[in-house]
Amino acid sequence: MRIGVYLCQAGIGDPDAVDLHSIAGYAANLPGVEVVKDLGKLPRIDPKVLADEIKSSKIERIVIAGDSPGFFKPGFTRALALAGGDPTEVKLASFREYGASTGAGTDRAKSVLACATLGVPFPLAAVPDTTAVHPDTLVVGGGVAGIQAALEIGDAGKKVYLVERTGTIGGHMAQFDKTFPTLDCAACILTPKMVAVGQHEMIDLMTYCEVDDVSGSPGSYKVKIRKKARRVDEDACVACHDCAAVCPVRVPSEFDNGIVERKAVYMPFPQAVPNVYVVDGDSCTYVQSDGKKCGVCAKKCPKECIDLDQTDEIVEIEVGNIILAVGYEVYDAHKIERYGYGALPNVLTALEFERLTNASGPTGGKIVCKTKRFNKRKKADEWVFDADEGESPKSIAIVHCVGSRDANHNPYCSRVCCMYSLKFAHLVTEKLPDADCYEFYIDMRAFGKGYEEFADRIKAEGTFVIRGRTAKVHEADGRLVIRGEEIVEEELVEFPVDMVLLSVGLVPTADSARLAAMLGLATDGDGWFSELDYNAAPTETERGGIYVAGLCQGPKDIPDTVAQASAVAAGVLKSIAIGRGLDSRADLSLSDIEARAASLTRA
Amino acid sequence: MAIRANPKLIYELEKYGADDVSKCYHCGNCSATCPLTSSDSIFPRRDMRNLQMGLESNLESSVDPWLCYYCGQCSDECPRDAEPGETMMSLRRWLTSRYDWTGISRLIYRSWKAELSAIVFLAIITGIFFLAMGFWKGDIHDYDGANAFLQSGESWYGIPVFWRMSGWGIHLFDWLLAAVLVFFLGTNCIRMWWFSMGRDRDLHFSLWAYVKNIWLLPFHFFTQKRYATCERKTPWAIHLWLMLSYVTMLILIMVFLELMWSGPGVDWRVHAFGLTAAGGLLITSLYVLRGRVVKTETHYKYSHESDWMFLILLLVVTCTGILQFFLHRFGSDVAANIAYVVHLMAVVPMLGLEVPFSKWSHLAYRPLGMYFHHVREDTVAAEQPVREPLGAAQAA
Amino acid sequence: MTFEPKIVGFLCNWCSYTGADLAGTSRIHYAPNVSVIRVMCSARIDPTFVLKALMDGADGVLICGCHPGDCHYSEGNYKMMRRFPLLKKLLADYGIEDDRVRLEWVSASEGQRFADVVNDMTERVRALGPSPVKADLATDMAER
Amino acid sequence: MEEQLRIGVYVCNCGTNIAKIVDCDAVIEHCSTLPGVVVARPYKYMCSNPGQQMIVEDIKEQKLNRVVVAACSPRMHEPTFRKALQTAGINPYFLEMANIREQCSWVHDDPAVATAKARGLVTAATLRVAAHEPLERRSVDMCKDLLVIGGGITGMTAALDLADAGSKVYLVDRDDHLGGNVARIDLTAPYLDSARDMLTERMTRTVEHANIELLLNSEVEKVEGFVGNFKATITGRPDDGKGEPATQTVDVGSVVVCTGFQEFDAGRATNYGYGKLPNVVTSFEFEKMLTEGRVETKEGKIPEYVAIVHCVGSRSTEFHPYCSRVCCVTALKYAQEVKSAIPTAYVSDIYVDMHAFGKGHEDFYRRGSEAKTLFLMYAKNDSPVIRKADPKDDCEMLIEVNETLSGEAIEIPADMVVLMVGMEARADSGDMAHLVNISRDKDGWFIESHPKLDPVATTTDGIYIAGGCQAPKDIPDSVAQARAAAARILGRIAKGKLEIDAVYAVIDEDFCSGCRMCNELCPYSAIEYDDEKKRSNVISALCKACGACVAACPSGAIKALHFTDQQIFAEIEGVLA
Repeated sequence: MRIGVYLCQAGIGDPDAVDLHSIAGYAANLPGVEVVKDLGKLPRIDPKVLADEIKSSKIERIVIAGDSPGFFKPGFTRALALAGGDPTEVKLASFREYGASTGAGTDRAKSVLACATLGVPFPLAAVPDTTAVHPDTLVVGGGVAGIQAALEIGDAGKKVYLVERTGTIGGHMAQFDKTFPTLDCAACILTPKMVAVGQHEMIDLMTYCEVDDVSGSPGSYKVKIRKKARRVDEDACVACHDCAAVCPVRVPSEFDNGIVERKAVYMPFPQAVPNVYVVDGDSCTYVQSDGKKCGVCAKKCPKECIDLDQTDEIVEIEVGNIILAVGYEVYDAHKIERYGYGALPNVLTALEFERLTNASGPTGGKIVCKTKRFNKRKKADEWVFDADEGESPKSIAIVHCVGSRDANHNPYCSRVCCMYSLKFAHLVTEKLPDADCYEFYIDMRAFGKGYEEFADRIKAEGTFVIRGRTAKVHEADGRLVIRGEEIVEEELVEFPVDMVLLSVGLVPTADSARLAAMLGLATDGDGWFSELDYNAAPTETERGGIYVAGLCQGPKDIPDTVAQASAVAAGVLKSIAIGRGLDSRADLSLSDIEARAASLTRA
Repeated sequence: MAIRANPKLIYELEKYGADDVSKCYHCGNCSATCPLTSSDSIFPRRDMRNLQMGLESNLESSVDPWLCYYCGQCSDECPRDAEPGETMMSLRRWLTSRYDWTGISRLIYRSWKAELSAIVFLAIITGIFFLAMGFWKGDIHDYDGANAFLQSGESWYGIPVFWRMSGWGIHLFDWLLAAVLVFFLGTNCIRMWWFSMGRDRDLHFSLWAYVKNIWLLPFHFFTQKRYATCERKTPWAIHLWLMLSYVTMLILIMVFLELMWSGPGVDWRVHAFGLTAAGGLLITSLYVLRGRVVKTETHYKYSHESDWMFLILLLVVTCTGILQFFLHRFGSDVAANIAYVVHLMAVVPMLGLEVPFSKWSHLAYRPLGMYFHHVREDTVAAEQPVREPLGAAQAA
Repeated sequence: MTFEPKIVGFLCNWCSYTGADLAGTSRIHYAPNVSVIRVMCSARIDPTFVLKALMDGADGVLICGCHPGDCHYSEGNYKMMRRFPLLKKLLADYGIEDDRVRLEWVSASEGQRFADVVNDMTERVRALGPSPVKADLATDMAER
Repeated sequence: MEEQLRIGVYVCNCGTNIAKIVDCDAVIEHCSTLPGVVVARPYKYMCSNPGQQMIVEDIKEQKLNRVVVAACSPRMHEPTFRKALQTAGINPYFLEMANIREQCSWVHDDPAVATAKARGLVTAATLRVAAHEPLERRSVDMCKDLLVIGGGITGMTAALDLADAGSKVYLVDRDDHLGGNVARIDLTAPYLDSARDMLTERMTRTVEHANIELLLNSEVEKVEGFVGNFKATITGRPDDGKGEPATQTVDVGSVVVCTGFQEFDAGRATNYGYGKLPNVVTSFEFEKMLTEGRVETKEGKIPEYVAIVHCVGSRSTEFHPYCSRVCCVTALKYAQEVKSAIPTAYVSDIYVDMHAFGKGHEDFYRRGSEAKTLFLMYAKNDSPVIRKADPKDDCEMLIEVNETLSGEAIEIPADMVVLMVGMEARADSGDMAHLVNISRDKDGWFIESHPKLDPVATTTDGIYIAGGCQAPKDIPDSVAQARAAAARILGRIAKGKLEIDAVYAVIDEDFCSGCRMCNELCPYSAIEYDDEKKRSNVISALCKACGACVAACPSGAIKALHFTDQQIFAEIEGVLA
C-alpha cells in the first residue's frame, strides 16, 4: 500500500510540544510511505491540486499528522475521492488527541503516526500492561464530586480515604441556596450525602488535610498526607460553640465568601461534616504569638478538647487508585475594574449572592443592600449586610460572562453561569416581587435537561433579559449605574440599579497546578486537567490509576459532575474487582506501540 | 423587502485594513464603552454587523465612521480582539473610495504599489516641469520666489503676459491646483451627501434642518470638539495642533505668499505664523510617525500603507519647506531652489492625491458627517415617536 | 365566607404522587383543599377507603393513578378502572353526588395537570356544598 | 404486652422553603397534643447531620419508638431518615414522613391555610405511624450478569466496563452492526478527532471480549423479575432474514438501557423546504457527503454558498421545547469542514444562541469566526424561510432571516443548506419504558430517579439508563453516564447480596378461603396456590407490593405490609381530624 504522509498543524496547544522535523524524518522510513510533506500551520489546501498530486504519485492511503489533523481531513478526503481513491483511506494521526502535547511529545507523536499508517486506531495499540492493584482508594477533594465518588466506592464495600483541604466536606455546593433547574435546595441534596460519608464505615474522612507527596507506581501509590493542625480533638468535640463564643479574633468567613466574619476557632457552617470546630492557625492570637497571648478558648472548652499547641503531622497511606476532584475557584472579579467590584459595595459576586439569598446565610435569606456602619475595632466605616437595617433592592442587574468568553480574561465559557444567573433572577423575583431584574447576556446557554424550559419560565416571570454585555458599572448620586447595549432593540441602555450581581466564571484551583506537577499530569491551556481521551475516556489520565472527576477537568454543572464522579468509580471498582489495573500510558515506549500495532495488522 | 447579504464584502474590506471584524460575536461591549456613540447611531457594533453581512447600502449611507475618532478603547476592551476601532478606520477608507467617483481612491487604497507609483509619477512631472522652466527662462542662481522658474518677460511668444508687473506666477499655480482639488473633493462630498442623505426615501430632511445646523461645519472643522469628548485627550490635542498648523500654512501660501518671498528683509508678521506652523507640522508628524513605528497607542497598532505614505509626504514637505527658507536666508540660492523643487515635488502629490482621494479628504468628510448626522437626528426626532428606553423606570 | 371543602386524595406512588411532587418542584400553585394519601398503586385503593373518608367527614375523594397502559405494575390502574364504576353505583345509591368522588389519571410528568385536576375538583365540590354524609350520620346518632 | 407509644415529631424548616409559608411552631404545638407524642421539635435542615443526630439522640434518650418527620417528599429522604432510625437502634419502618414541602409549602401561598393543611398532614402521619409494624428488609442474591440494550457508544462502554470486571454481558442491538448514531459520524467536535477510530477501538474490543455475548438483529421481548434477579427474553432475527427467529431467556442482575435517540424529521418543519428543495439536507446526510468526499449539489456542482441552520425541531413551541445540546458545536464543525473541503466556499451559520459550552467549544467557535464564517442570529420561533432563487441570482436558494443582531430582514444566498436536526426520543421509547417498567417525561425521554442525586438510576431498582435516551447528550457525557451506571452495578456486585424493600403482601392462612381470585390478579404471578393447604401464599421476592390483591381479597386475608388498612384508615382520620 502506497502511503502519503502530510504534516498539517491547526495551532491547538503548545506548538513546541513536538519536533516536526524529526517526525517527518521518521515518517519517511515507515513501510509503504511514499510521500512526506510538511504543509506547515493552517495550510490552505486545494483539493483539486492535491488530487492530481495523489494521482501522479499513486497514493492509496493518506495520513494527516498534526496537533488536530481533523481540521484538514475533509479537504484530503475530497482530494482522494477526486483522484478515484477510497475516501475511507484518509487516516488521522492526531498528536493532541493522544497526548503528544506533553512529556515525550515527539516519541508519542511518532507512535501515533505509525499506528495511522498501519490503519490501526492508536488506543487499540497503545494499551499498557496491567499490574496488581491495592484495594484502597484515595479521593482528593470533598466537594460533591469527591463525595459521590467516595460513596460509590465505599458503598461497594471498598476502603476509601477522602482528603479535604478545609475543615468540612461539601465544597462549593454546600454554599448554594437552590440548584437549577428544579430549584430544590442544594442542602437537601448534598447534606444527606455528606452525612452518609461522615457515617460510612468504609470511608476514612480526612478533613483539614492536604496531599503532600505521591510516590510509587500505578496499582500502589504511596501518599504522604499532611494532617494540618486542627487543634481540636475531632472525636471529643461536641460542637457546643463555647470556644467560638469567647474567641476574640474576627476574620472574614470563607464559607460565606467574606460577607460575614467568623472567629479564629470556628465551625465552617452549622451542617458541617464532621460537625467539629477547627482553629485557624493563621488568625489565632495564641498560635501567632507562640502561646504568649490568649488561649482562652482552650480554657473555656468544657470537654478540654482544644490543644492549641498541636502541630501538623504527616500520615502515609498506600492506595491503588487516586481520584482527583479538587474542583474550582471563581474568577477574581477585582481583575475587571470596569465593574467596580471591591470599590462599589453593592456589586456582588455570584457566590456572595448565593450566601446572601441562602436561608442559612447571614441575613437568613433576606436580600438586602449593604449598609454602612462604623467598625469600632477597625476604627473605620465598613459596608455590611444587615437583615433589619439594610433596605431591599428595588432593581438588580445580573451581568453574565464576567471573566469568561473574553480574550482579555478567560477565553472559555464557564458553562454554568447562564443557568445560575437565571436562577438568581428567579430567586429575586420570588423574594422581592416588585423588584426589577435585568440580565445582561451574550448567548443564553440553557442546554441541559429542562434548562431551556427554565429559561423561558424566568422570562415569563418578568425578568428583563438584555442581549448585550455590560460595559461598565459606576456610581452616580449614591446608586449604581449600569451601561450596556441592548442589541435586539438596538439601543444603548444606561440606568441606575441598587445591586449588581457579577456572574463570575470558573477557574482551576491553585491546588490543580500543584497536583498536576506532583503527579505528572497534563493540563490544558486554561489549567484544567487533561483527560486521557476527550470522547472515549473523559475521566482517565495518562497515569494509570489516576482519575479526574468533576470541575477540575473543566466547568460542569451538578448533574454532569455527579455522573462523572460515579463514572470514575467504575474504573476504580473494575480494577479492584479483578485485582489488576492498567499501567500508565505515559510509560509506553515508541517501540512497544509500534510492535503492538504491527501485530494487530497481522492478526 | 429583505436586503441581500453579501458574504464577499468582508474579504474586500480586508484590503482596506479590516482583518479582524469577522471575530466579532456582538456582545455590544464596544458601543457601550464608546463615549461618543448614542442610541440613534450605535457604533462601532452596528457598522461591524453591516460589514460582516455585507450590507453595502447600509454601510454607504452610514456616517458613523466619521463620528468615530478611534481613541482605541473599544479595541482594548473587545473580548474577541475584533478591533472595532480599526474596523471603523478601514470603513473610513472604504467610504472615501466609495464617495470618490473617479475610482482613483479605490485604486490607491487597494494597492500600495498603485499609490506609490502615482506619487512618484506626479512628483517627477512636477519636478521636470519646474526644472525645465527654470533652465529655460529662469535663473537657478537667482532665488526669486515670485518668478522662480517662471517666465518673467514682457510677452511669451507674442502673448502679453499680464503678470509681468509682479510675480504672481507661482500663486496662479497654487490656485489652479487648489481649484482642481476643490473640484474633486467637492464632487465627492456631493456623492457623500447623496449616499447618506439624498437617496433616503424614509425620511424627509427639511431645508430648515440643513440651515440651522450649518454652523456645525466650521465649528467642528476648527475645534474638533467631538474628538475632545473621548476619554483620552492627547490624541485630540496632537490632531488639533497638526490640523491648525496645516491650515495656517495653507492660508499663508494661498493668500500671503508674496509677503513670504519678498526678501531680503523678513516680514515677521507672516513669518512668525509660518515658522510656528512649520514647527507644529514637524513636531506632530514626527510624533505620529514615532507612534506608528513603536505602536505606542491602540490607534497606532495597525497602519495601512496609505498612512505611511501620507506621513512621509507630509514630513518631506515640511522639511523641504523649512530647508528652502533657511537656505535662502543664508544666501545659498542654488540649494534653496533645489530644495524648493523637491518641496513642490512632494507638495503636488500630497495635495493632489491625499486631499480628494485619500486620507486628507477626511478634513471635509468628518465635519460633513457630523453635520449630516445632526440633520438626521433632528428629522428623526421630529418625525418618529421616541421609544421609552429600557430601565427608564429606574432612572425615575 | 365561602365553604372550603375537605377532600382526601389517594395517589399512586409512581405516577400521580410523583406528579404532585413535580407540581411542587415547579412551584405550580393550586387549591389547598386536597390532602394526599400515598398508596403504592391505584389498585390498592379499597372501596372501603373511600367510604371511610366520606364517613369521617370528607366532602370529596380524589383518586389518581398512572394513565391507562402506563401503570408501574403494568395493569393496576385497569383494575381500579373496573372497580370504580361499581363504587360509583354504590355511592349513587347512598345519594352521594357524582362529582364528589372522582378518578383521574396523572402521570409523573404532569405537575400542571395535577394542579388543574385539584383546582377543578375543589371548585365542583365547593359548588355542591358540604357532604350530606356528615349530616346524615349526625341525625342517625341523634335518633339512636 | 404492647409497649406504649413514644412518638417523636420533627418539623423541618428546610431553610425557608417550608418555614416561609408554614408556621412550623404552630404545627409543633398542635402535634405535641396528639396521643403518644413525647417530643416535637423543629430544625432548619432535618436532613443535615445535626438534624439526624437530633433524632438519633432523642430516640436514645427519650426512648422513642416511633418517629414522624414532616419535611420534603418521602421519595426524596425516606431512606435518609430510615437510616437514622436504624443507627439509633429501632426498626427503620417505625418512620413516617409528612410531605409538607412539595405538596404544601411549595404549592400554596396563604400561610394560614398552608399551616392548617400541614397540621392535618402531620397529624395523619402521627396517627399512621402509631399503627406501624416492625418490618425486616429482604436480602436477595445479586446476579453479576448484565443486560445492555443498545449497542451504541454508550452501550458498548457500559458493557466493556462490566465485562472487564468479569461479569457476563448480553449486549443487544436491533441493528446488524454496533455503533449506533456515532457510527454515522466521521469527526467529532470540537477537536475534529476521528469518531471512526474511537468506534473501531470500542467495537473491536466488544466483539473480541470473552465475557460479552453480542446479540445483533435482536430485540428484548420481556424483562421479568426484580433487582439482582431479572429474567430477560431476547429474540433474534436470523441474519439471512429467513427461518425461525431464535428466542432465548437469560438471567441478569441488572439492565442498562442505552437506546439513544433518533433525529428530528426535518420534513415536519415546512419552512425549510426539506424534501422539496433538492439541496436542503439534514446534518446526517451532510455528514455522509463529507465522509465520502463529495460535497456537491444534486446537480453535481460544487456549492459556492453553504448555509447551516441551527435548532431545526429544537427550542421551538411548535416541535420540541428543549435544546438538543450538540447541534451548535456540530454546526461549527461543519463550518470548519466545508472550509476545508471547499476552500472557496462562503459559509453562513444561522443560529439562535450559540451553545458552545463544553471544554474547547468556545475556542472552536472563535476559530469559526476567524475563518470568516458569517454568523446570523434569529429569534426563537421566528425560523428562517428557504426559497428557490431566481435565475438572475447567482445561487440556488435564498434564505430569509429576521436577523436579530442587526434588526434587518435579510436574505442570504445558498447553494446548499444543512439543517441541524435536533434529537428526539425514539418513536418506540414508550414500548421500551414499558418493557423495563420505567417512566418517561413529556418529551419521551426516560426519567432518572433524581437528576442530581442519582442521574442513572430509575424508578425501578436494577434498571439503569445512560446516554441519549435520558436526554440529548454529547459523546463525553454519554460515556460518563454509561460508566456511572457501570459503577452502580459493580458496587452491588461487589457486595454479592443486596437488600430490597420490606414492603410486600402477606396472606394470613387462617383467613384465606382459597378462592384463588388473587392468583389471577397478580401481574408478577407472585401468588401461588398450595394444593395441600388449599391456601394461596405470596412469594415475597417476586411481590412488588402493588396491593391489587389486597384490595380484591373478599375475605380480607391479604395484608400489604406498610400499607395496611389500619394504617391508611389512621391516615384518613388524620387528614380529616
